[in-house]
Amino acid sequence: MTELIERAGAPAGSAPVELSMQQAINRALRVLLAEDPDTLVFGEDVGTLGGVFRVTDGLQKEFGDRRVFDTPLAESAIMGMAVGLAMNGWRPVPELQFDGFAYPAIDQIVNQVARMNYRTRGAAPMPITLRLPSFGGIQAPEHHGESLEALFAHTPGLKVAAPSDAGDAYTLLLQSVRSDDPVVFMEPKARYWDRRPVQLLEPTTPVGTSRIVRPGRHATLIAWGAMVHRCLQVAELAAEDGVDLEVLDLRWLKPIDAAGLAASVARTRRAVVVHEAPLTAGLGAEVATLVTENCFRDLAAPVQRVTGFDVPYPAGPLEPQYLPTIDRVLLAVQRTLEY
Amino acid sequence: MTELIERAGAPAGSAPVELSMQQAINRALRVLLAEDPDTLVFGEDVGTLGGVFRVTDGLQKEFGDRRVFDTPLAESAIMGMAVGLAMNGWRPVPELQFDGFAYPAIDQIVNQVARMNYRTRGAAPMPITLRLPSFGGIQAPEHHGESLEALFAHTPGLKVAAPSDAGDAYTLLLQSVRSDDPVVFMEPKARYWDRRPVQLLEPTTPVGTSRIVRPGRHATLIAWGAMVHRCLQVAELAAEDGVDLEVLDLRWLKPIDAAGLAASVARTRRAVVVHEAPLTAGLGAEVATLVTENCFRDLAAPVQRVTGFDVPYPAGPLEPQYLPTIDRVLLAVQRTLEY
Amino acid sequence: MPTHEPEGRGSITVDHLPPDLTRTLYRHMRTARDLDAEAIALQRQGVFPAYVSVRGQEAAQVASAAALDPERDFVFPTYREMAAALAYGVEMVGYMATHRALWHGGLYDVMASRFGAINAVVGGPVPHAVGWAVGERLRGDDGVALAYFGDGASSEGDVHEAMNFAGVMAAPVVFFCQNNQWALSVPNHRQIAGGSVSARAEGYGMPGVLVDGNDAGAVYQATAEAVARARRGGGPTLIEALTYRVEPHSTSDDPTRYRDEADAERWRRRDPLDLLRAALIEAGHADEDALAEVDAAARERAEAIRDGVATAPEPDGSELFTHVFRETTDELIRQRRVWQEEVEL
Amino acid sequence: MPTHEPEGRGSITVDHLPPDLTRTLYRHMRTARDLDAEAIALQRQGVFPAYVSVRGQEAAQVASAAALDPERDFVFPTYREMAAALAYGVEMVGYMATHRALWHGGLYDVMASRFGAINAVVGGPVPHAVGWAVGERLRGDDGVALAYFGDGASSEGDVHEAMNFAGVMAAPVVFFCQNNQWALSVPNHRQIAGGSVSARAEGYGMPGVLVDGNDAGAVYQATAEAVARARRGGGPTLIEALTYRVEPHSTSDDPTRYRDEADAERWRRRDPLDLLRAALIEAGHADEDALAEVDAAARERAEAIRDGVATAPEPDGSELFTHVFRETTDELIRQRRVWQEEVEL
Ligand SMILES: Cc1ncc(C[n+]2csc(CCOP(=O)(O)OP(=O)(O)O)c2C)c(N)n1
Ligand SMILES: Cc1ncc(C[n+]2csc(CCOP(=O)(O)OP(=O)(O)O)c2C)c(N)n1
Ligand SMILES: [Mg+2]
Ligand SMILES: [Mg+2]
Repeated sequence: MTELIERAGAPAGSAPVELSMQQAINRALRVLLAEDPDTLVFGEDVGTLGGVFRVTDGLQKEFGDRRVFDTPLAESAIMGMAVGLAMNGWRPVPELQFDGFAYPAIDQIVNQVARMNYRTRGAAPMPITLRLPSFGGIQAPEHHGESLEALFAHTPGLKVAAPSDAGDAYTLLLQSVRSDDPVVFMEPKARYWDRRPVQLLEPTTPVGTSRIVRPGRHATLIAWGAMVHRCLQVAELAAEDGVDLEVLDLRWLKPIDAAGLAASVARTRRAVVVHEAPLTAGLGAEVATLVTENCFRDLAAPVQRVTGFDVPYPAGPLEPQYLPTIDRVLLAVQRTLEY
Repeated sequence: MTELIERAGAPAGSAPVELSMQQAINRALRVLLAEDPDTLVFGEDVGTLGGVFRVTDGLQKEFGDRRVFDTPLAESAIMGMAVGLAMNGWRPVPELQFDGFAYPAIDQIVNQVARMNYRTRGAAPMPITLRLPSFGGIQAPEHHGESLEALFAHTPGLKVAAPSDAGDAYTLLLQSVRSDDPVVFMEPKARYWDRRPVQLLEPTTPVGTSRIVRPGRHATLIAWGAMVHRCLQVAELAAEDGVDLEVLDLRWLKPIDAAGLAASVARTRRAVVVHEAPLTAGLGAEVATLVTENCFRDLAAPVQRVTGFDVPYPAGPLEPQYLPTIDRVLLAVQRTLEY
Repeated sequence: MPTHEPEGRGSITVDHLPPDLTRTLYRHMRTARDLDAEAIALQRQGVFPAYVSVRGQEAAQVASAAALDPERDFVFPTYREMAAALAYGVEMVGYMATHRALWHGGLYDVMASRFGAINAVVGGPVPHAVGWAVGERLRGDDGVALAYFGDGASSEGDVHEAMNFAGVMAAPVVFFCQNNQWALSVPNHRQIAGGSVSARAEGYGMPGVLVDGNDAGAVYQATAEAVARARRGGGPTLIEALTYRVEPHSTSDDPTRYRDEADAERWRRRDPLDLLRAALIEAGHADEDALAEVDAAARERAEAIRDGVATAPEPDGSELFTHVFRETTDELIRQRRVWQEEVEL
Repeated sequence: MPTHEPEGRGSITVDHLPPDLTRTLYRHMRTARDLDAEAIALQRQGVFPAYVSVRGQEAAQVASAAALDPERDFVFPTYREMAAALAYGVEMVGYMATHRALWHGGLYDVMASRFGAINAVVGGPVPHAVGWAVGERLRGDDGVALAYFGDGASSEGDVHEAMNFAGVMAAPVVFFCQNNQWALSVPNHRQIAGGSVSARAEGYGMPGVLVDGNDAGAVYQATAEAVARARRGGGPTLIEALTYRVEPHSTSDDPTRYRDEADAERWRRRDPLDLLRAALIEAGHADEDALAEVDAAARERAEAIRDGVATAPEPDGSELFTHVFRETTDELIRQRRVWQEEVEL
């Protein structure tokens, strides 16, 4: 199911516009609010302020404070309210302000949102998309740089998306909100301000489709969110040394595109998975295991993991030493090539 | 660091006593409360009632309602209170009544308990042991059969233990509570009532030591909690067909005994990891990845995973079909042998 | 601080209510009582793995549910609202199926019943009621959400967050606390700071009502007022119905470990069904003969439900995979094949 | 329902307090004010990635912290308690280090200071205060815990759970809410059902006190009473100090997007430092000359702290691994090697 970046959406009618990811997500929310009067956007500071990252900027003005509204400061109630709204026929798009503040809402997310369709045998679906500014890299205060994807991916009943650039954020958000299943939409904060010409494309590939953002022959780098950009940097450096790296943007962290992973690694015979979350029991283990299960005979080396360390997310000057650096990824590439 | 079951503790002075796991844990709590006046046991219904599984039975009578007490029904406050008690020099041993009701406390566990030592650069250690009746197999109501080990193991700053039998539960609990690091102690509910002669042994091996509960040559079954017993059943059946399976009881789910895993699989060249939690991003992925990283050249087949399905934990009659069955494990053994 | 002694110890009155309503209340309470007894028997016979009794709480549940309109309102229950479900018109074989562990949330149609799935997370469904109610106001409709919860649940953060949200958003929701004085083994005085759940209401700027939970007429009245206020845009109300859990917490529980059974006995004597029966006769709403007929019909219905649930088919194992998502995934299809492979062994 | 208009708009009095105390309050408030300005400047210079100002809240913080005994009590702060830390005697270079992002919890010694680590989880540390206080009573000691939190935090479930625990266990804790009327962009009326945080206290059976948060004398008095009550076994108190966040939420915030700056201006004119200065002179506790000396000393200290934090060394990368556990693990040792390997590239 893997596709090349050029085919990530269609129709490619519209001309590219220069947008940051934060603006592209804002555009997607506008489209969604306009196309479906049942769609609601709410959370802490998303209304009047337009969100701490301005992702919801202008939405309240455009769609009114019935459709876009601020809530009191309580994450569990925000997600609990989303459940009740969904049961009353709405399509909630709540935001939790930062990754680390999803924890107070985990009970509602895991025990309620993820299970209500199952519990009611399909009578009460949960077409909820939780927008969660995620991951690190912006030297923010504590709890503002966390990577919760392993937890969400492990939770039956949730789907999980994590875009890596502005265009794909637009397309994936359309797809997530229109889905009748609950989706955790993890927005890489570190890429919010990255401006580039993007095409605003409708989703055309199924939920769970990864994409090759750089084809290559010698090894596959697998990543999501901001680490895709890092892997592209690595690939460029490696190319200078004649090492031709493929970069696979997973996009969907649940369901995972096992077939897409296998197709790439079957060709390259080597894989490095890169993520910001701590190593142990991170999603990299799942990716490595899937790749190994499907490409056991093809693999020339064990899948390498380059991840955050098993330590709490650190403050400012230590952050760049915690996150997978270009050097660490290059070392892993070298290890897999020399294995 | 792996050891044979006979060497799981020492001194083996005391004669074996016939005990259920629930009684063995009760014994351990008695020892701990008696040896350290700073140790406190608290939670929902642990005092007067003695716990819904009677694990804390008689403790309040013996140690008084200052040392062993009931709290109001609020999991987050229970763990938050544990943090404050630890900062005031106590050694808290809170219970959360069931695995699924740890979710309301996850914020305190992840954002506070696990980080306080780090945040304070060692000034405020958290010698907290969270006792959590865990896993399924008892046909209980919803949220009473969950396996949260992947979440805990992924959380920097936590250690995680999961005993598989009465004797080891005793030893591991002594070790956990005496540790100055926070430990999540996952008690397999399905084994609570399993009575057998046990030796009550002091811990002698370091935190993070696994054990071989059945030596074998043809493949290693890796499990924890109630699934160890299941694997032993599988091994006995397989033995009838001349297949000699090793069973490794992980015991510590964080830190994981990577060396012990590697030593076993280097010998058997084949591994099957078995757990109750859903497949995707379960701890089985970490175990499989560690084994593959360390035994890549030795492995004759990809590590097989036999796990719960990626579905919410089901009710009564579906439970046995959700949990790894003997047949499913046997099929996996066959797959790895025939690979 | 309201006292927790049962008020109006002697008798209750239903003079303020129409006779057909009070007879209906009686019928539901009687049926619930019988069904409760059947359920306990089924548990003893091993048909139910466990059961949570509603005995003694029938007035609190039936009279509150009866004050709602099942055509436009919505109920968010916990795991102990059998009598409310019955009064609200939920299909009861499907409801009781949860106690046979056939399906966690129950097998009734949650959306058609306008009665949420049985929910085992103490406090968890309370914010759902607020969300539903907010959604109702956003659409300009006039339905009211009612959330049941216990005295123990009042300690959970979710209940506080929900009440605050409801207050700020003036949501049409009734927070209905059945204070049965026990949260498993923990009594009110070790659970509720200040001693009263309804006293919390003022801090959220909403009316708080403490009502005798064993007085069906009083419960009906209090709930009807709260529902009417919510319906006309007056916002949320917190009702605390003071009652008593005369049975063990569940069939797995042994209350002799933590309470004096004399206390329970005192409350058993103040049985809500007896009180209502006497009040019906006193008010001339029914005579002994008419009630005997109702009793017989109730018994029959309870037995029919019992038989229905005892013989209901077990769900097929494939249902493990059917309801996880609206749009399933390749991975789940693959796992279903793994499951199938084993079934076919 | 208490009004949210600043009370005693004109002036305040400190006649009820000893002169050395009021001079100390002034000194701390003045120092905090100067340090706050230095911090904002450091942020503009790029030395701090961000900063959260305490301007306008100095009376609420300094006077409440001053009512505690740093030898036996314990403070549980949020991320906006710089003035409280200063008044309580925390080593301020270590405190301010958090704003340079040198270490999340701050670099002061939490246990020696008896002032908890800076905590960014809104509401999260409030139950810690209760646990600490319960522990104090269990040991038979007489320390009091004080938890700071904001108006926004009052919506979090943890704050409710903590208050309920404290009430049930009669824990010696003071819940100190600085109601600065804004939780980032959300004003009180969309945050607090019922309009007042202190009004919640009654529902937990504890005293609730609404105090003018810009009146240092009143804050001191209210806190001292609450601390004394807690110390003598009288249980918890909830204090709401009404003040105003005259600055943006943080240096990253743009309040023009959500509030009328005229409102902030009105509160800026009711500056707690000006009020206290006037009251000191009025009460004869100090004259202009003495205050000028204090002002100069405050400025000097603020500058010294600023210089200290601006030049403090960055932690070594190896500290990533040092404090995760008391007893480290093989896996962490291995990961530290991976880190080292890269450093040595
Ligand atoms: C969040 C959560 N914590 C713990 C439990 C376990 N538990 C089930 S019922 C119960 C007591 C509930 O008491 P109350 O709210 O008064 O309801 P009642 O059982 O009296 O109807 C407990 C602790 C649970 N189901 N959910
Ligand atoms: C649990 C949690 N949710 C969200 C945030 C993001 N956040 C930081 S400060 C803030 C507003 C807090 O308002 P208040 O409690 O009134 O404190 P103040 O900033 O006014 O001092 C928010 C929403 C957080 N830090 N923690
Ligand atoms: Mg109760
Ligand atoms: Mg505020």
